[in-house]
Amino acid sequence: MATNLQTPAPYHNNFLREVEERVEEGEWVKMCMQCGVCAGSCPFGPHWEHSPQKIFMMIRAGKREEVLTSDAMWMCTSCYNCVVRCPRQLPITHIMHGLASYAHRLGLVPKGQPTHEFATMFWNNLAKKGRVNELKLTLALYFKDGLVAGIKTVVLAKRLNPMEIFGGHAIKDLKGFQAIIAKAREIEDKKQGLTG
Amino acid sequence: MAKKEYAFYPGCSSQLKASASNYLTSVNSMCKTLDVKLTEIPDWNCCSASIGYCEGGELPRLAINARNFAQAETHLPGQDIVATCAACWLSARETKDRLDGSAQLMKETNEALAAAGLHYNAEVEIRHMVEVLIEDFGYEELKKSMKKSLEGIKFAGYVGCQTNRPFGISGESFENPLYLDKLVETFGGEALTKYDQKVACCGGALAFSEPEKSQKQIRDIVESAYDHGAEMIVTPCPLCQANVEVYQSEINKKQGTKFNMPVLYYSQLMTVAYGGSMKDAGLDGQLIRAEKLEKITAK
Amino acid sequence: MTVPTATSRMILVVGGGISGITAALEAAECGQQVMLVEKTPTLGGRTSQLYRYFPKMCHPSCGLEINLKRLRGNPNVRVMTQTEVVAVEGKRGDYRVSLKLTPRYVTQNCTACGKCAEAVSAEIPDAFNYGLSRLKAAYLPHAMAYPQRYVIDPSIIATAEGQKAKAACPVNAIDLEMVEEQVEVNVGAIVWATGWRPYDANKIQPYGYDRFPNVITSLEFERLADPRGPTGGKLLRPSDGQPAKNIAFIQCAGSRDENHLRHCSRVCCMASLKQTQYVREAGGDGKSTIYYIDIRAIDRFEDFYQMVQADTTVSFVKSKVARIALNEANNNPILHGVDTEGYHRYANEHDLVVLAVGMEPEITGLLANGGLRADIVLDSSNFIEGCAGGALEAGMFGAGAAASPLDVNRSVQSATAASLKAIQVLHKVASSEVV
Amino acid sequence: MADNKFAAYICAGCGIGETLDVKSLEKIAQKEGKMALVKSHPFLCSEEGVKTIQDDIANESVTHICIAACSRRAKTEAFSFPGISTARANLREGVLWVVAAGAEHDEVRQEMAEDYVRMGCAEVKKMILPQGNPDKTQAKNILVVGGGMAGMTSAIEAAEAGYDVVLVEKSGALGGFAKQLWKRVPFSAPYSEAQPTGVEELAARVTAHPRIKLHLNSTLAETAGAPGRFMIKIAQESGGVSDITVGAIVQATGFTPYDVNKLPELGGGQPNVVDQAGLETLARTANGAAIQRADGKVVNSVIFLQCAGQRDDSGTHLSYCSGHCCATSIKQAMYFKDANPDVDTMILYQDLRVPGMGEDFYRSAQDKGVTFTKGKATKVAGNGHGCSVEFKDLILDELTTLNADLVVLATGQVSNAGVDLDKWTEVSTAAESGDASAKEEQQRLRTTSVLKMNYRQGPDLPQLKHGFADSHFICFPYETRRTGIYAAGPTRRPMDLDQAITDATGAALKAIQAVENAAAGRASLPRVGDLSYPIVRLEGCTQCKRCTVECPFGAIDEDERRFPQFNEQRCRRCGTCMGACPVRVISFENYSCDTVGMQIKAVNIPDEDEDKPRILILACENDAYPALDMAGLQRQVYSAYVRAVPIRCLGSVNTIWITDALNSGYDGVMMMGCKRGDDYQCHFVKGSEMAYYRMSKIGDTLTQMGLEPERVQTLEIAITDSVRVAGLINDYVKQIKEIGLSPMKGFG
Repeated sequence: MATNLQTPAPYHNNFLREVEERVEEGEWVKMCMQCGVCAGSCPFGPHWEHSPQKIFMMIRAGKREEVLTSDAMWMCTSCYNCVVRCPRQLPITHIMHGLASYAHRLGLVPKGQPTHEFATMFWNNLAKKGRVNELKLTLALYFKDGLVAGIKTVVLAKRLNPMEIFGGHAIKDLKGFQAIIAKAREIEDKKQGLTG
Repeated sequence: MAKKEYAFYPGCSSQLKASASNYLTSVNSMCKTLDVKLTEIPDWNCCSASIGYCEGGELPRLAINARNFAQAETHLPGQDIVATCAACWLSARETKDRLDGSAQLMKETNEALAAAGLHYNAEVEIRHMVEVLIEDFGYEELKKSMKKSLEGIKFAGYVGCQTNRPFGISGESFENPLYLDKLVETFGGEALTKYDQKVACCGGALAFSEPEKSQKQIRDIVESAYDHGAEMIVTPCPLCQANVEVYQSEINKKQGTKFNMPVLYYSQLMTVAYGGSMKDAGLDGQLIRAEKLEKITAK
Repeated sequence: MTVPTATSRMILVVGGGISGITAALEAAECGQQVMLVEKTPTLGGRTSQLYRYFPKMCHPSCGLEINLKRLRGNPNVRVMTQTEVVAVEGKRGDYRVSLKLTPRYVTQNCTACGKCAEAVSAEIPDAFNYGLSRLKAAYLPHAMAYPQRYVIDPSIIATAEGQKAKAACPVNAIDLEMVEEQVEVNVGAIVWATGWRPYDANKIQPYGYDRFPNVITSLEFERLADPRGPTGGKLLRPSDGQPAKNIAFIQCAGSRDENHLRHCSRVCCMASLKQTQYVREAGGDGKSTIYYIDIRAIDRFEDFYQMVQADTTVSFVKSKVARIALNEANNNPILHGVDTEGYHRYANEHDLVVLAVGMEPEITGLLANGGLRADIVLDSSNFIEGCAGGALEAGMFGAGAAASPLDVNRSVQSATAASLKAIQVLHKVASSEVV
Repeated sequence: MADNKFAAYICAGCGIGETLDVKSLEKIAQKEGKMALVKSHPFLCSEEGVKTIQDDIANESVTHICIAACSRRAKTEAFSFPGISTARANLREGVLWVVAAGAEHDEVRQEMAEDYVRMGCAEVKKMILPQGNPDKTQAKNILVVGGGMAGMTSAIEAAEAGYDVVLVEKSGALGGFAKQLWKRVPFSAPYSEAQPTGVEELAARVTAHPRIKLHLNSTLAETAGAPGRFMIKIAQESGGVSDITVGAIVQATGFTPYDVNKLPELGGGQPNVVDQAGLETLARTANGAAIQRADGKVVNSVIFLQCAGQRDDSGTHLSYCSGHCCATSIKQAMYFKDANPDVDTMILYQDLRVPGMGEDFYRSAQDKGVTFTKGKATKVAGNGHGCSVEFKDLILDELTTLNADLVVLATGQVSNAGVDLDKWTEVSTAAESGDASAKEEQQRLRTTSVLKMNYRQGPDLPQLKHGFADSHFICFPYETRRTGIYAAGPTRRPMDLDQAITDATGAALKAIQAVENAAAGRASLPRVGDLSYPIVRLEGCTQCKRCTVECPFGAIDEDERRFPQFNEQRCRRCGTCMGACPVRVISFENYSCDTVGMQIKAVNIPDEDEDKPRILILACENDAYPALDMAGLQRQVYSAYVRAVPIRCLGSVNTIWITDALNSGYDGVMMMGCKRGDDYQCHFVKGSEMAYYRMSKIGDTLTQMGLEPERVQTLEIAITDSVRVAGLINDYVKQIKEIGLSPMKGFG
């Protein structure tokens, strides 16, 4: 199909189409009836500029730039309140995740979006060894922006072993694990038309 | 009753030497009493939690979860996968639902798994430890092995998000699930009847990236527990446990509160009720000591 | 009790609410023989529990009085209360219907003098007031109950209370030996007018109907407004009996929601608009706020909507309320949500919340006891669409709120139409007129 | 009436025997009530009690009975004696249950009971057993005006029930508006796709039906007569006129879409702007392929503007909502999507109104990719290639302008109900007073009439609101103000096809009922089955025309000498004419100036010094009287000084009753009727209204009699007012005592 990604006409369907085809669970966006229950259910609601229901309306209105650079989806705590209350049973959490991921792939995420950075780091951390090394993750964050996340106390509580920093948890078939990710990525990129 | 066997998916935080290792310890003691055999899924990998979406996208996330299923199917045939971590359980349940519901995704996922010579046959069931306790045993059955009562301790049953939504424990409501309260009462403890933060989100997913915002959540959760007269918080989720426990001191520092509310796992309560030692229950791993529970172990 | 003999030239109407009464009377006044069965002890149904109608603010009991007068004056209708359909066999023009008659323990002799109620001390929840009040276990269902005859609640039959009631009756109208009966009748056509029931508000967990005392349903609110209701017509909070001054009406409580009812229940918007006028008329400084997705005030009801919009005591918020929290200090519900028109977040405290609960077809009984046959077609919300095999073959018809979520006016139209359909069946069977 | 035999039966049950002196009640019935036979019974409604009455009827040839027991609303089955005139004296709900307990009230309680026995006897003395309207009608066939979906449905449904039908259609073919549709919205599960209209199939069945006679290219030239004997002139386009007689009429003349040219601000009249009807035409032409504009361009983007010229509070356009338009636009948007999913289809709405299962249809459209925007269009302008629509997005809270190839305006339904009778009355009054231009206007109006009735009250059905010929009553959607004539479909109320079909089926039943009632000489709603009818002594008539003017149902015409001509089959037995008649020549067999007047006179008025006021209550039998009954049922206590008489309607109250009452020494009169005004609740339309009007005139009479105006009260009492009514009575008694007792006592 000939969707023009650059200049979506207002209230015409091309951006909605783009979302339906390229964003996880994006085909649900059209089913929203603007009741606003998601907006009212989000614990971080007070902090973002666009509620999910508003994001969906913006998508229909063809506001591509504003949607993909919005901080809304980065505020999702995956609490699923919106999902269980939505009268149309939209998988809102996943749509928000999907939009975030899509914005990331297009490089449209505002610089320094903290959740974006943490999320990326988290994935890289797990992709490296197949499991998340909490200590490395937090220390990395520590050096990044001086966050003191009570991590020392956890160490003191002997629940985290500092020796983890050298080596630590890893899966045996790392090669296979990474091959799976690579293959999955390859298929998904093809689907999203992001190859080449 | 006959031994029950499950394919165990501990997850990154519950594995040995990780932040929720005390969860693992208490689960193991609890299972010992209940004669439950947990066998770790060989070479299991991270579920990518709910934060993995950004770089992980859709299919890679599904694929790495499916890898665990494939491993379980091959090495522990016929056994349900049991997760103790809410995030692991949720990611796995979601993956299973999505794959079972979409031939297309199933095909693509198996294409990816093939890269490591694996295949997912959609046979395995995904369950949370709490489901095992409630569905495979039931409160009455669980009570049978009780040695010590938790009498005289007021618990705030903090269910949080991910064991509760979107799937939840069957028969429970999203807004007012009662299973933690029922567990507490089963073992003689007192559960708060009114606890308005019961299903509030602790903001765990954004604890690092949006500390102020998530700490606001945590403050409400702890405050309400105090307001309603709780002495301890009990939870089924390692993320909730870690966040709510770890950040109290920081909130105290920043906001001058005097929080010192122990946050425990249901499995720790049960281990104590089953007569386990402080160590068995992983109470030694608490940042905020649960003295009242420790006393009971000493009895 | 004596059971009238039915013939295949007779129409059976199931359900004694306004749709059933209408279907029965319209046919009877065309000269047809009709049997009207109702499972509760009185005719009247849901409409008799409403205080007023939109948009005229007139009184349902006024229409009930006229209908009961029509009924008393018409020998063509035989009314059987406390009677349920348990099985239907046969075909169009010749149905054999099994009826279950549950005992009232009171005979035709009853003069409604009330002596039994005076004698009895046991109380039961008053179903007519949705349990908001209690009444004696020997009771008249409500002021306009038809038949005007007392009922002895089964709970006291085998007890000393039952004996007290029996002893108190001056005309020996109480028979504690009555037992359940099953009878079979032969009818030519059946009109299902089993009506609706309010959606179970407990299932709408975010609104805490089961947890918060001052969250009630729109049906309960009707009883509060009724001078003959539990509060003598005063709008009082259940928690402390204080007058409610700042009332929230939440639309689509269960309706338009795939977690509950797929359909729109049609009447709720108008019902809430009407109820804001109860608040205004209650005087004082009562205020109403309506939380809605779309206000569905169709045809000339729009005038009523515009009138309410102009009412300074009423405000509108375009929002599906996300959840209700409780102010534990004063039991006030706190509504959390977002006004989607321009996106404004709110946490509004009200002293009473009225849930405009949706309509469910009242057919569970039929489904359970096999009264509803496989050849009756239901839609995705279980409303009765009609018979399988097409309209021309049909001998059974849905009417009123059992057939679709309808307001009273449209229910009556639907019942009148169903009545003619039933008459056609008898006509064709009788005259073998084929068209 | 030599062979009349009167009997009174006094029940001692329900505590009457314990509380009242039944013996003295018997005496009163005998001596004052002049009853030939008087019996009391401990339990009159019992089988055995009823049998005593039946035996007396059989063996003692009793013809008239007065039953002194419970309210006339209770035990009706037990106390119904076919062929016997029966009056009820309300001792239980009316005395026992409302008068305060205790010995100190024994005297007044007994007096009250005695008066009710006197009244019952007095009433039955004057009652005549209604024989039913002697001129029984024959016609049982039904005329349906209008051959659209509703009209065809009424016709086929009546025919299928075995009644002959005459169907008159103005145009040359059946089908009406529905014929213009490409498809219709779904009526049944799964409510997801537009459906074929089925209009051809129905038209074929109607045409083929042996019981249906078709008159195409025809209209009505005149409607005369009454139910069971309507005389109709059918005028063919060709000029011919045929006369037929029918029993009842269904008017299903449909609607006209609101004129888009009245909506220039929304582009009405511009080439690339159509209304929903216009879009249907385009869709029919496309026949399932891509929809093209009139200029042949294939439409790639379309915007539907809901509520175009509707829900308008400015007074410029239609103020109401036509109900079907949201679903219709959804259906039409599907036309585009089904032909080509890439077409941009947007529906701009303020409230999306798809009640019931329409919600599934809405979901289905969203699933097909139809987008919905909550907003309000402010301007539609044509531009080179299409239209630009300026609107406010209410969710995003911003003004936007966007382009589309085509704009569809969802305009409303305007009823084809015919002449507005208010206008008609205005014009014809002017015409009667000789205004020439008014005469012309009257002629012009008459040509726009649908039914061309020769009724005094005008040529068409009364319109309720916004030009629709709807019923005023929630419980009784077919309660027409022109007996035997029923509106169906969008003529009655804005509606979609599904509702129109249901409505038309119901209307067919009511028409059938009307012919059966007329044939049996019975009344229809609300006094169903009433066999009494107004009888007028023309020799006494002064041709004042009040009865003809005030009849709410247009039942009374005037002959050339201006005498009233009663059309009994049109009559609803409310008695408004009886109340209106200054010379009291109108009466019913069982309800007359006498039956009520004698009750009033029968009451024993104590001397002034006894300080026992007597207050007459005239209570509407449908609301106020039941309210009084229920006050009793709830054991509300009210004064024993009142005497209540149930009346058919406040409109039937003849001022003579009031003046007689006051003359004979009553201290006050309470008239209790229904709510009046726009939301009137009177089932005889303006009974309450009339009473207020008439009482406003009685003031002078009162002052002439030297009485205070407060001595006559007119009240609105709802059936739910059982508590309130007791309070009102007690307050009024207090007020009367303050004013002082009537000086008229002893003169009456």
